[in-house]
Amino acid sequence: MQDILSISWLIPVLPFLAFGAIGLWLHRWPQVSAGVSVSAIGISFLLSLLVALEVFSQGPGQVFQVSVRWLEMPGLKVDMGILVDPLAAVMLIVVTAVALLVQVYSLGYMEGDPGLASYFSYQSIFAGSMLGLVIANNFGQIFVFWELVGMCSYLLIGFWFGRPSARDAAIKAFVTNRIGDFGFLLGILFLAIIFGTLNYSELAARIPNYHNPAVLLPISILLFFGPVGKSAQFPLHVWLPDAMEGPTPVSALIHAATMVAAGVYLIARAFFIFSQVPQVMLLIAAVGGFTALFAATIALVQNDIKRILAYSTLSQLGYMVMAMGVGAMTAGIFHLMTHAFFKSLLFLAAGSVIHALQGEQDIWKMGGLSQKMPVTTWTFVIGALALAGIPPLAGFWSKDEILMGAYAGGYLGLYLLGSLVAFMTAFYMFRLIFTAFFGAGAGGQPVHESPPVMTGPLIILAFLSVVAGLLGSPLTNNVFAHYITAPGVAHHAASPAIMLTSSLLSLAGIWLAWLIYQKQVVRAEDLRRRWAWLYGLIYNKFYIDELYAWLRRVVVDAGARALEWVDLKIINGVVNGLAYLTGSSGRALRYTVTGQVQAYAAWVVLGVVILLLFALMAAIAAMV
Amino acid sequence: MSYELLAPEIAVAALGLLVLAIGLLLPAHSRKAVGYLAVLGLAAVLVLVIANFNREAVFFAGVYQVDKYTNFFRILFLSAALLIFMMSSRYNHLFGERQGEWFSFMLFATLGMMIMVAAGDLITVYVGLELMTISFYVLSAYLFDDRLSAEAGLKYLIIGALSSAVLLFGMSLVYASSATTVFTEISGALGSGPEQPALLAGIVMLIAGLGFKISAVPFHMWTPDIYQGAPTPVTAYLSVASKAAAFSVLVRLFLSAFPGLSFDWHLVLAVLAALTIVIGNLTALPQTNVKRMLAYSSIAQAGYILVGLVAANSYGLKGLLFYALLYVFSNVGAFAVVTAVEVEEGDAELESFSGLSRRAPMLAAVLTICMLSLAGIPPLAGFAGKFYLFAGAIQAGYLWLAFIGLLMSMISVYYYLNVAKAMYIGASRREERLLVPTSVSTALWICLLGTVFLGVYPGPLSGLTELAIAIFSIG
Amino acid sequence: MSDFPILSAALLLPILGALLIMILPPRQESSIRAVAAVSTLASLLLSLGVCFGYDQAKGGMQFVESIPWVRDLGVSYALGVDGISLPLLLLTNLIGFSAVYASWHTEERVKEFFALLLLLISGVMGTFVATDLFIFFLFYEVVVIPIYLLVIMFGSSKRVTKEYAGMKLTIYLLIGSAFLLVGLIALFVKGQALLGFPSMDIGTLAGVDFPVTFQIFIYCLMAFGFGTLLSMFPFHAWSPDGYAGAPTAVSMIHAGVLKKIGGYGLIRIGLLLLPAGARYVAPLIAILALGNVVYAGIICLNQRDLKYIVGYSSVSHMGYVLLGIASVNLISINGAVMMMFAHGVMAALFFAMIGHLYQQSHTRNVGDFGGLAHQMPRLAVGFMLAGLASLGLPGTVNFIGEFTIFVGAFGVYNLLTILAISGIVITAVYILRTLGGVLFGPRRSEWDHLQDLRGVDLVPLLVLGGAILVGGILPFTIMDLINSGVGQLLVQIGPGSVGGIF
Amino acid sequence: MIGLNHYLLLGTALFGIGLYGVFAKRNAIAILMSVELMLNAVNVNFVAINRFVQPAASLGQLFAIFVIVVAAAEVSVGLALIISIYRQRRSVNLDDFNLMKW
Amino acid sequence: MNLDQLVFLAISGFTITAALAVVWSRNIVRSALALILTFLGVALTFFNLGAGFLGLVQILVYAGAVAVLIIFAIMLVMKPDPGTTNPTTPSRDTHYLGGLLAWLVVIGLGLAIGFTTWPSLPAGPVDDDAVGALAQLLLGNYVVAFEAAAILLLLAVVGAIILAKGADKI
Repeated sequence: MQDILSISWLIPVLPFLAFGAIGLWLHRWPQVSAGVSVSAIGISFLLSLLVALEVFSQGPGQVFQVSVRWLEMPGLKVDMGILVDPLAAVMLIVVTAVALLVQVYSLGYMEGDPGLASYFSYQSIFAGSMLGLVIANNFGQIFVFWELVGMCSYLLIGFWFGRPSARDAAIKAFVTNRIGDFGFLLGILFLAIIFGTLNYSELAARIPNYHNPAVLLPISILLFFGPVGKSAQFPLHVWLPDAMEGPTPVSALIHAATMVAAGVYLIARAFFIFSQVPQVMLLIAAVGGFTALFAATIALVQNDIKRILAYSTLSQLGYMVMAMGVGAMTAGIFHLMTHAFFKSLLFLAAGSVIHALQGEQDIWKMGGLSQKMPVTTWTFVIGALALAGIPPLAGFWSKDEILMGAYAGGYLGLYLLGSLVAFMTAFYMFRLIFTAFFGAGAGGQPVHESPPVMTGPLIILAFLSVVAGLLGSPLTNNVFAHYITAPGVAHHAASPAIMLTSSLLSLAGIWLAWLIYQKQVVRAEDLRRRWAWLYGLIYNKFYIDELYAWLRRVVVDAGARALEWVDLKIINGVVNGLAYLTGSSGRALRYTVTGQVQAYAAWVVLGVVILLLFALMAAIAAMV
Repeated sequence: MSYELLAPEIAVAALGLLVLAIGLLLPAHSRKAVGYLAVLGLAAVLVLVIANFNREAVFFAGVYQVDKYTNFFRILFLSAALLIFMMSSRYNHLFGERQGEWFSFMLFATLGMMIMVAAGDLITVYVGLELMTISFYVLSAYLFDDRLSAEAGLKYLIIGALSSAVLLFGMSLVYASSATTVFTEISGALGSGPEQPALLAGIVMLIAGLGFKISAVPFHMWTPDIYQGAPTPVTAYLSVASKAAAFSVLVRLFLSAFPGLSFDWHLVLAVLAALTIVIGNLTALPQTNVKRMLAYSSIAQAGYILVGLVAANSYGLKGLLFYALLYVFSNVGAFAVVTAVEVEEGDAELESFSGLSRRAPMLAAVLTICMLSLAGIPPLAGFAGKFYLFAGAIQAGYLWLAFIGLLMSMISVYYYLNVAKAMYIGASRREERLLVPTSVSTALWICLLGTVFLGVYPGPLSGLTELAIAIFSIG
Repeated sequence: MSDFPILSAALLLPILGALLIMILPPRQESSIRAVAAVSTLASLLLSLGVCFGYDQAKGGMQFVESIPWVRDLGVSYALGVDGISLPLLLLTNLIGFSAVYASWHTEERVKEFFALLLLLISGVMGTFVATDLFIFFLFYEVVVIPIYLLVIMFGSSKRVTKEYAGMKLTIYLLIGSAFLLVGLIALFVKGQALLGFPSMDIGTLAGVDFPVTFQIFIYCLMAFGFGTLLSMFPFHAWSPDGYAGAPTAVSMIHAGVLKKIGGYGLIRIGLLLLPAGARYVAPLIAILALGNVVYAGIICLNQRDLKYIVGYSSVSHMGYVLLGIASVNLISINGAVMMMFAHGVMAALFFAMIGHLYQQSHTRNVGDFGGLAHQMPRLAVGFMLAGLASLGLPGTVNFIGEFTIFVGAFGVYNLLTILAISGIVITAVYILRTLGGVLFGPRRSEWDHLQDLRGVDLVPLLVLGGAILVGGILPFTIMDLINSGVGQLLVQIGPGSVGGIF
Repeated sequence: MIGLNHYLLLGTALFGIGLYGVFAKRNAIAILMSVELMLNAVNVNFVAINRFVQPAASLGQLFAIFVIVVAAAEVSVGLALIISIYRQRRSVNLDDFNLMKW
Repeated sequence: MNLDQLVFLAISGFTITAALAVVWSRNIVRSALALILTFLGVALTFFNLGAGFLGLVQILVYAGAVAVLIIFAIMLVMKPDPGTTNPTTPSRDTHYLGGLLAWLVVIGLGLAIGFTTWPSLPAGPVDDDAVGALAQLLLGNYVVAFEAAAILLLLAVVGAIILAKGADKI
């Protein structure tokens, strides 16, 4: 079965081929394009399954690695390679599965869109890039696909390019990612310079023995820039909520499996570096934890169904990153996986709602959907429950592992923070559900359940959201942690006490939401009015976007204007000034030619006089 | 002594007299024919010189020297005259019935130059120079009803006579210091050691006197006026040939009469060259009359050529000769176009060239290419010439001069391109095509091909210059 | 066939084409275009043939031709290619070929246009294949005048008039070349003194051990001359104005290849002949390079005219090339050469697209456009490809260049490189803003009449876009070639460390 | 004892006076006359040098003869030019002759 | 003061005075007459230097031909009021500048000459057959110059005629 591993390079390549075929040739037939795209990712999914089976059958610690020469010169070697180990295998499955389902769903969601062919080609390249990133065996390659993922998100977020907001969101996403990539690239350069290789296994062999551990500090901080951008951690989180401007399936893809997962995955991949530097680990945990709380806070007050989900993603990403930081890498990845399933489920279900409501996204304008769209509603509820961490759904197990990791790692503060976030999560999710699905019907428009091509993926994802968590639960003897591990990763058996507390907190959140939004014990409106300034602050996302916009306007754009002024007035001014000087000295000299022949004669004689003077001086100098 | 080597001078003199006589004899309306005679005669003399290029002889104890150096310049003068005769075929109508005399004066000027280059003695140099100069006084004023032409003639005469006097005074001091006027004997008589003040004064006055002819700054002020006022073919000849003649004398003078001078005449000439290049180019910038612009440009060109003498080494002198010859092609080519336009439009203002590329693409192309060659843009001849000149200068340690020279030559592109701009994008006053007679277009083609060929493949000419400067003992 | 002078043939074909065009009657516009297309295509095919025929294992100068030319100057008509010049030769022909198609719709004075264009292409090509200083310089300046004429005859006047732009460009470059020429002549003279015989052969002069102070002095001259051509900060002022004034084909060739002569010269002449000087001055160059990257990049943020954006951005990108050159090591110089190739195809593609747009809309102001992807999807693809390449996206050849330069430079100038890498963020901002402004947003009906790329218009997109992607996806195809050249060059100049000037 | 220096100084003085005339006069003919003074000064030099430095050969005198011949030719051409320009402008004042300048 | 010096001083004084009269006179006719006197003074100098033939030539050519030519020309272009026919330059600057420059040249040349030690002083014996020697040179080593001078004279004559005749008959 080694064979299957050696053709695992096909997993990322197939979607790329689909992209190429659609882009160059098939785009004239949108349906064919869609078919090709779905088939490609479907085959990739099957291959991933086979690969995963093979990997897991070999047992933990087995790494399959092949490289081909890509960019090589003495002193620099970037290969294109594949590295398949349990971590990669899990990610492959998650990515291909979610991508496949999203694409299938898109067949229904995007039906009739004039840009269908492009849409599927972007989907393909997005999936391909992500898979390439997952399967990469060195930092050079991961950077290549890392950037490509960024580009794809740009294309997909801006898919409805006719909308200025979509355009701006796409640009924002790309640029924000670029800022992270800037640091990431520097980190990679450091690695290349100091260790002379970018290959994971070679680095892993060298780094623990490196004689000067101090250099690892800047390297790992710089490397962490990448995840901060890509996984939308504070302060580079601003692009993610705006990324809602893309079609909803795209949001599902970005938020669940591709884009944002890349950052977490990178931390896991480079865990052998990060784990060498405790300070950075602390930093990672702190950033993750802060993001989790920060985003959850914002999610409490949002009205847009997708935005709520977006902030929840931010918050959950914070969770994962925090997990990495506290050393619970396994838990982080586990949460990544479960989150991928239920978050894509939530987005797709939300998409189904939006689709049915002709683009309406405000939860206050929804309501009473549970009767009209039962499948959507109940899958959404399953997803929300999973997200809220209600046992025995997937989210419960993964979240608990993270909390356990924090607690056991001695990060009591982070543990408390995580628990608080769990409570908030449950609250805002059920605020959404009670309002949008169970509240009074807002409009009288006819609403129909989505077609099977859309509900099918919802059901599958709902199923996965229910069962995926079992892989990491004591029920399966923590099979997940058995395979997904790394040196320095502590794994802690789940503690019943923590499980209980977190479950209770989640339930409390749901209960509170029920009280406020279903029973209307207190009117949300009153709360809002009473805490108007706080509400305003949170609702406006703590004015971070405005701060950045202000910075851009005041620092960047004004700097650009200032430098342009310098260029036009000073640099060009010097050039033009020299030209002018030359020209005017010409004009000045011109007027020495007066037309008076005697003046000419005077010049001649003046020349003679000067020459005579020179001759006399020379003669005197020769004599003395 | 093989006196047949003097045949070119004799032939040109005879041709001049013949043309003069025939011009007077022929009826007024058919005097154009003397042009053909002059062209054919000159061509024959040119062939004669080329055929005897390698034959050398020293006449009259060094007073008159026919060597490869002489022959090189003879070829230069003769071909310049030939090209100008060809390109002026339509312009000559302006001279009316005095065409015959015009040709003969041009031939006498040529004779004067040929005597100058061959002369190995101050007296002969002086007489040759005056023969040339006085011919030019008359030629400059040859457009009799033209106020500018007469003014040009008078100005040229006054300032020319003044500089002749300066030159003569210098010669007298040199003569006083060495008791001889023959170059080869001067170098023997001076010996070594520090020079007497009178000798140095004499030398600088020689520089000043000849500097007038090459229009080196500050002896250059006459140039634009005379070039603008004189009939265009005369201007062309004045700019290429009389300048080359003066250079040929300067080189022979400094390298065979004053070879061992401890006085740093290189520095003097270097300063003059730098001034000439800078002022010539700068003053050309604001000009709006193409003829006058070319006059200033020719001042600058003289500066470049002078660099070769400053260096006074193999590359420098080769460059000097090379440049002097390519200058014939490039400058005559440029003036040929100016002549053609002037005949058509009546003046040489920049507006008259506007839109020329549509009316006469050939003329526009030739003028552009010739001017670019003057600016030293490869692959045209001017570049190769400048390369030699400045290689010489740098070899002799005059890096600063090379800097100034090359920098200014790039600045000069500005005013050349202004003309090109007018020709290529300007709107022309008239639309009909500008017809060019065969003789003129032949001259244009020769200039064009010469300019391009010498730039692309400078090898043969540089070989020739190497032979020509072999008579001087230089490093 | 091994004796066939393939380089000369590639070099002379466009000249022959130009001569042929000159004798064609002006009315025969389609024949004129055909001649231009065929001669550039033939040249492109020949240079591809050279690429495939080049023996990388052997390395060094190959396809050498040498004919003694001017004996007393030691000049030979000597051509040859190695791993450094070959990509640039290919680049020239790719762009030259595309430029012919990008200007297919030229209506006025077609004859002059294509004749000058072909001369220009030949001239640029010549600089890359010449192995003799004299011949190199000859070709170097041959290109200036055709460009001037093309700009004033076919250019456009926006912020500055085309006359001003053309003259500024010409004089600026010529003044730079004056310094260069002084340096070259001094090199020649000194070389003659040390060798005992005159030689302009780059290979021969490379064997001469010039005194260090001499090297430093001459390298400064070269850095000014070539730096001006490469639009090194602060000598870049000609570049944006020049591109803005120039017609499409000229912008393509100028930004695409002509600038690269500067970088090529700094490597081939500056580094090979004057290694000590190059290393001494390198830190200064690196600082100026940072000026390019950051300064020009930031200015881009405030540009509205598409050509100015690409103009300033090309100034910015040249900073990377300079940084690579200034780092003087194998990786960085490999990267610099790669970057030159990459920027060449990218900038040419950009200008081709802008040209297509401008030709129909007569405006280049970003604010005037919007949503063009609705009407012109293919043009949008071209713009996107060029834009993404410009910001160094992996998968495009530009990424390879930038990445390699960063790796090479990082070990030499830590801080400078970090600052220079910030350029990738700046680039992303202005490129994305531009693309967004032009292509995306609501459909604007006033541009409904615009024709998308079709027929021959697609040639530049396919050729240049293909080059961008092939080089980006399979970088070893080009990089191995470059490495074979740069490796030998670095062996020749021997080891050493940069610095000294500060 | 009168030596070469004295004669040369005489020549110099004449030369200077001629030079002054060239600058100071307006009439073109007067300027021609001044130039003649300068040429005569040179002739004085030549003959004196011939006498004191090289009495045996007559190079100086020969030179002087050529100068005289050339000067005569120059004067005749010059006067003809003056007459010709006088016919056009009714003036021989050099100040009036500045149609071409700058 | 011996005779030599006295004669020299007398002739020099005469010549220089006459020359100054040429440039100082306000009447062009007087200037021309003074010019003739100057020519004569120079001729006397030549005689004094033992160059009798040259003195004669000087008188013939200059005092005779040239002066007459000049006077003819003066009469052709004469203005009615002879007192203002030979004005000095109106611009004071040119005037003074010219004077200054002339002085500078004189001083410079005078210094150069004064500081020079000449090869063979005092005067040697005078060649008896100066004319013969001159003829030898003219038709011997300097025959080219001689012929050129002949052509020059022809040229001058033809040129002068053409110029003086002007454009009347075109």
